[in-house]
Amino acid sequence: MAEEILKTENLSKSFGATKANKNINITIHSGSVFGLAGENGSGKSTLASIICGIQKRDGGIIYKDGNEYNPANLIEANRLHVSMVVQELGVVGSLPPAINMFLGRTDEFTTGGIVNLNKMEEAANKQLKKWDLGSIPMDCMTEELSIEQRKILELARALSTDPDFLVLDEISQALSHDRREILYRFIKRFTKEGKTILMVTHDLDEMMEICDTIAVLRDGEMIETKPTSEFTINELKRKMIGREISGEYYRSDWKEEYQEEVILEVENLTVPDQLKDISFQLHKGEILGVCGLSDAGIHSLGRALFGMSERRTGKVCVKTTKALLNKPKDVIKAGGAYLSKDRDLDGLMLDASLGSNLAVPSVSDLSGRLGFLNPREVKNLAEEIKDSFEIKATGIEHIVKSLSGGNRQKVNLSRWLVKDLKFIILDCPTRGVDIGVKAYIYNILKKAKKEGIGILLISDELSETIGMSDRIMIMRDRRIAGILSRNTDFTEDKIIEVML
Amino acid sequence: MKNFSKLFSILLVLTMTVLMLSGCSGKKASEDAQTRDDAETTAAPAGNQSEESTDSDGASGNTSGTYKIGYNYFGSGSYALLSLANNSKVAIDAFGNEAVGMDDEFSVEKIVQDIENMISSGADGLIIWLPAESLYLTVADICKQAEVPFVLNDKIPSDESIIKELKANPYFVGAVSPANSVYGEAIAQYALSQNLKTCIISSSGVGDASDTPRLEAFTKAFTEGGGEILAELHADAADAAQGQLEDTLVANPDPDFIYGVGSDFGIAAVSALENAGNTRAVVLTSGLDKQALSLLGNSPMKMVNGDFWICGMLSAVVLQNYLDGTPLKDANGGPVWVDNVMPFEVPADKYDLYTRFFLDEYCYSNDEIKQMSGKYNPDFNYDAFIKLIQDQDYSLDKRLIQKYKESKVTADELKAVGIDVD
Amino acid sequence: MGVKMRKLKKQMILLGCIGAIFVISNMAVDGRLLTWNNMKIIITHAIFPSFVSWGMMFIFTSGLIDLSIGANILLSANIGAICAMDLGMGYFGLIGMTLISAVILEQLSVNCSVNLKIPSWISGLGMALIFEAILTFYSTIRSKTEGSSNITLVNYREMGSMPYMAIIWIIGFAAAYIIFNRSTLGLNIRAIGGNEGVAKAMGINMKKTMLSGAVVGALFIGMAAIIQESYAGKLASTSGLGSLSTIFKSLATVLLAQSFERVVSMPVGIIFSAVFVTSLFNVLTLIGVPSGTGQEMCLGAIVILCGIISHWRYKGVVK
Amino acid sequence: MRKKKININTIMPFLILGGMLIIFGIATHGQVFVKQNLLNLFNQSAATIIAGLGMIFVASMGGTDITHGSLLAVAAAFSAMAGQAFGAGGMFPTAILVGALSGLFLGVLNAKFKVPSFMASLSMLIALRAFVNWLLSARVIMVPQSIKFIDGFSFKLPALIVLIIIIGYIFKYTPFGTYLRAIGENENAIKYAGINVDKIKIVAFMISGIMAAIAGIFTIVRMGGSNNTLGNGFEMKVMMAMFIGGIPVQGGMGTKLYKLIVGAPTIILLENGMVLCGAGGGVTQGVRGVVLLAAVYLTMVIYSKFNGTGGSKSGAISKLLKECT
Repeated sequence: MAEEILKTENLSKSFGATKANKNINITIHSGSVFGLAGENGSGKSTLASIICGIQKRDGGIIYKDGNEYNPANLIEANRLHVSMVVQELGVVGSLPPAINMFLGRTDEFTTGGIVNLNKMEEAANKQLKKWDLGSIPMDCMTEELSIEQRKILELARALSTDPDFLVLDEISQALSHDRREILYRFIKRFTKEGKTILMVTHDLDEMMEICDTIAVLRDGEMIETKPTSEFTINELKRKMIGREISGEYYRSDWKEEYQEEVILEVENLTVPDQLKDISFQLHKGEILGVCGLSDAGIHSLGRALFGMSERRTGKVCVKTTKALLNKPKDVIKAGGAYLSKDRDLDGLMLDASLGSNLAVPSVSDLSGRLGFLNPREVKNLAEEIKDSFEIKATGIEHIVKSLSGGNRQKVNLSRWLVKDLKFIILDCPTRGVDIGVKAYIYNILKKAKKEGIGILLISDELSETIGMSDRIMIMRDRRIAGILSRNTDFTEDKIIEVML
Repeated sequence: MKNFSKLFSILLVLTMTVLMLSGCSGKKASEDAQTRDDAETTAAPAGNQSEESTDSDGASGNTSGTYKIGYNYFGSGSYALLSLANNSKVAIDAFGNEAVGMDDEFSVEKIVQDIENMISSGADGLIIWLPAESLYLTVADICKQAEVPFVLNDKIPSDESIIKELKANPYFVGAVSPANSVYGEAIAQYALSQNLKTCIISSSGVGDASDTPRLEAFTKAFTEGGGEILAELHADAADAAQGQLEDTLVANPDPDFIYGVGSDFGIAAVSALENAGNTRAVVLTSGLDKQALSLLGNSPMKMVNGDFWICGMLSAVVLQNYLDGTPLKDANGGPVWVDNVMPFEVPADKYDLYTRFFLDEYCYSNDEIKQMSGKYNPDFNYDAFIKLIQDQDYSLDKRLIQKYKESKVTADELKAVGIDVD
Repeated sequence: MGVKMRKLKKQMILLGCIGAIFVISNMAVDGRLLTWNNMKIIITHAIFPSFVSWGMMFIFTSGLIDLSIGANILLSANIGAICAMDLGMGYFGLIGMTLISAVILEQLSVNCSVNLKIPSWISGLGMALIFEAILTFYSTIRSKTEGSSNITLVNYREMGSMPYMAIIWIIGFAAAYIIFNRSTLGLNIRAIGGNEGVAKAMGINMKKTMLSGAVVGALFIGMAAIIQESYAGKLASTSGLGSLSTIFKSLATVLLAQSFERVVSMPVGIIFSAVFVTSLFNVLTLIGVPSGTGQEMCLGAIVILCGIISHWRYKGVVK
Repeated sequence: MRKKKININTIMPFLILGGMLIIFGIATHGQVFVKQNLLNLFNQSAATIIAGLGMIFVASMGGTDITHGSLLAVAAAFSAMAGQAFGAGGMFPTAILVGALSGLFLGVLNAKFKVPSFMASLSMLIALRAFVNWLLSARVIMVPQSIKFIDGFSFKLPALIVLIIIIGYIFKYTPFGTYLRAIGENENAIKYAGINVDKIKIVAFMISGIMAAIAGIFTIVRMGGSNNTLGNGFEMKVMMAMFIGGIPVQGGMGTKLYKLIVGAPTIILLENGMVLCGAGGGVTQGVRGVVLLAAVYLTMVIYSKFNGTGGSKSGAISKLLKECT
């Protein structure tokens, strides 16, 4: 076993009344990948950010390389060779990538107060090449990069401080299958050089695959730490939520079943350089999974169906009523709904109260003559949703921003399901959501399926699509590459084979 | 953060002090509110009587101590508007009254608002400046309802029906306004006499209350006299005007002269000509701005005329006479109506004397002003007042002669500028 | 590389458009536009808005929309002139005091927003009212005693006359460009404007950056005040937020530049926009469009037009 | 905790107004409360409130509409002309038409062509003022005496109340109002809820324009006629009324109608009170500035006390400037 690189003793941190970390003791050995597992709000992100000096600890000691370590902020942590890719931090869109990579440290490139951009770009490219993270165009504004490129940029930014201890907080969820491969390759090389990675992720399969040691946190307490080899995934889940997942997690049955009636009919749907000639049918009570590589256009499909993308050609209509769905409001009128991939950006009003968030989709239904909208009815509706979907909040006045990711997603989903839907388009519904809520959402979907709602489940997580769908529609470079049935063998390899 | 919060709290304290200070004056105001009533009971009937019985009421007006007199000015920044206001203030102070000046912030709504507020604050009389024809009756009604006497200062309506209604209003004391048109004409005459045929006009915002009549009169007189107007410019501020002039001088490179309606624009014209390297064109302007005058002679600035905004003072005098119970009445008992206060010219050589007697000290001393009230000077009445205006007693020359009598200036000094006192 | 080419192409198009517009309008006014003398005039008029806009750039970019800038210019210019003339401090008074007071005033208003958490443009309005009030006091008194409502700068006016003005302009541009694009301060300001969270996490001291950004901005604003005071000799006080109209042109300039930021970087864009706006007025005057009415209408139309062009097929939220 | 915060935030505008009343009540020895003066206060704040009733629709979306000053003048001019041509009956339709058109134009610019509302309305402010200068120059158009009754208390108060009720209803008790505030919070959320955001935006701008125009009528009736300087700096007055009432600059759910209705008299009272105190000229303006800052500061302090966060940046504008890039 290599020597200890980082060690915490009785690390503790509390926000107001809630204890985020209680006497955490972990020991991380250099050259290893250390996984932090836990539900949202279990305190893993807090722990990670304390280690990186983003947050101050209340008590306890941290040792790095044997001597005490107490960084005031991320910058100081960087100086001590600790770095982090912060979850959902992002980049400055209005600055070039190179500057983003060295933001806050631009002085290093100044000569006589003037920043030398070329020098900076060289350094940036060197950085990318060094860990072969793939190249990123440097002569543009960062906002022109794709989301994944930006995430990679963030990784490079973290690496540019030359850390020997790197924290990755939920990095992979933004990445598609193939870019994840790049990430894993990088991790291997990084650790081979005797450097260490602290990994925080919701994707347990991923965790089992790449972590050497896994520590499980629950409600800010360290439940167990042991080598991955000694964990089984179920044990891990059990440890995380402290109970056996009630019933099955994914679907238990392995056969394709839905009613004959077609709800949604799509014929040669095409969006210039996004989708090519997509045709399929969504049946009543069917869960139709959609997966593909990053540039396969699965997310564009969602937008296009909802009528959000411009210059769309082809036909999307409700089979029974023959109603064409060209604009979002058509979709809504036809009893459809769409949850975009980016919950916080496109779904929720973060600074607004839970109540107003829950009410938004239904206000038009609630309004009576002269468009009168009775505040009491609105309130009741919100209360009803909150209770029936077990959204954990102090009340409907609770500001959504302060809810956990899981609960936010519940809000986002539940407010649509209370309307009598015919079909719903879900784009990565369990992105950044912890096991508990994940299971809950899957149960909701199953229930919806039983009620005969057609569900289009777009997802980056193969296991999810496999676990839930009746049919899986696999996309490759903007076309449908094939549709697999749940009856026939529904294996990861087979799907990937179609993907590539 | 800390230190700044301190600074901020200081600012807050400052507000409070201002409020408290004004609180004291508020007290005065309320006292006046009581005194006001009897001031009116004495003044109002006096207003309705004909000009014979003055002295008796004069005594009763005397008893009611000082008055609170409100005056308004359209906005800060323009020397013309401010001087007008200041002249009113000088007169009000000279009679030992309390003066309240209102800045209307260049908004007509605020004029009405300010007038209402001044009335609420217990003003005994108002000196009102109105930029728009529409406002006269509105304001007149407000004053009538509040039973507060008012004079119109500098601006008067042209519409006959409005004038008639005004004169019928028992609280309308009088109106004193310059012959704004004469300004324009005077300039036009001068230009034509100098054989200046083509001109560029630079003036303030479109439809400005004081510039427009001058502009129209000038245009009329000048074009009829065979002159040609190359361009007419409007700018909110003098610095903007300079830019416009420079642009225009490209379009019309060779005008005979530039008419700066209002002194600021005259000054701007001078610098514009400098920048354009134009040495031929001359500048004529209205408004006795010290800066404009100082340019006389040693620059393209050839002529400056104005009436020193004396109306501000005269209108205050009219109001004072009313309040003192010695109202000025025309032959048929109507209120004062003067619309011909003539401008006078200040040539380069009289510049020093002008600054000495009109700026360093005011053209009328407090005593002289006091003498313009029937209360202090039984001989002062409507005719005397009208005479004063017709003789242009306020003009530079007349004042200089007066100052000579007070031996503030020697005969030689006056000779030097061509005034013969013997 | 492709991105660079696209950008270059855009820039070429922009330049082409401006050039074309100039040539066409030059024909329209039969050749009086593109004369050396007229260009000189246009440049002269473009310098003040350029400086104001550069100042705004450093303040606005970090999210502080300060509407007190107009009042700031008027007040500090008058202070400078008083020091130069009445207190006989000469050029030092004019330059030094104007800059100093500009910085102080700007700090007052920006601090209100940064430290007291007052939304910046409310604090801007409040401060504008206060600055104007101070100036009004002064000019009311002055008009009594001095025979003129605002001080006139008689001497020390070289900075408002041509060769010097242009030199200052070029220096100002160089400074603005370097500080905005090539200095840590500038980059940090832009980072804050772009994404506060990241800026914080990357250890950028928000408060310090914003305040020092305001200092730099204030220096440019101060320069603008000096130039205008020297050029016009006199900046009249206003009341009732009239000072806002002093910066309308500059505001339009900044907004234009902002709309073309994807094509050329702000400092350059500002030069283009400033020249564009001023030559617009110049051309209209040459054509004979009346000022105070026609010209302002055209300005409004043009700004809106540029707004439309620059946001053509723009995706995303616009407030 | 949360409940408490709501209360404080709710009563804050009232506290400020009350405090002001007390101070001036003392300073002016009760003159403020004289019947005539109270009437003045009402008359003076009426137009501001009416215009605010419109502006709040745009403000709640986080947008900006500063056309009001000039639009008021244009609408006033046209309606006065109509008044002379067709008598009193012609005034309101004309004004409303003018307001609606201007609003429509602005709305389309903002919603369809994605021109930031601050940029667009600033340009409109300049252009419309120029237009009215061209239209009227020094000319004054008197309103027919027959319409003067509008200025009477007995008409104005009911009219104002009716307007408030109508607007209040639209703003608070219809899906439209909800969507407006929601747009202020997160425009995308509403787009993805399948709601036609553009339409809502345009309508909001139109309402804003219409109310400005109506305010214009109430103003000229008061002024006796229209001239080209009418409504100078009016838009800023309305905004101050909203800000001092505590309406968030970035719009959103915190936008409440009563805040405006309390804020307008506060600003007016400030001017009125200072005059009654015998302070003239610049003083009033200076104090107005300080009090504006103080009021907003207090609101902010209270807010952040119970919420921990205070928006140091001007949401709407800084956002829009970013959108400009």
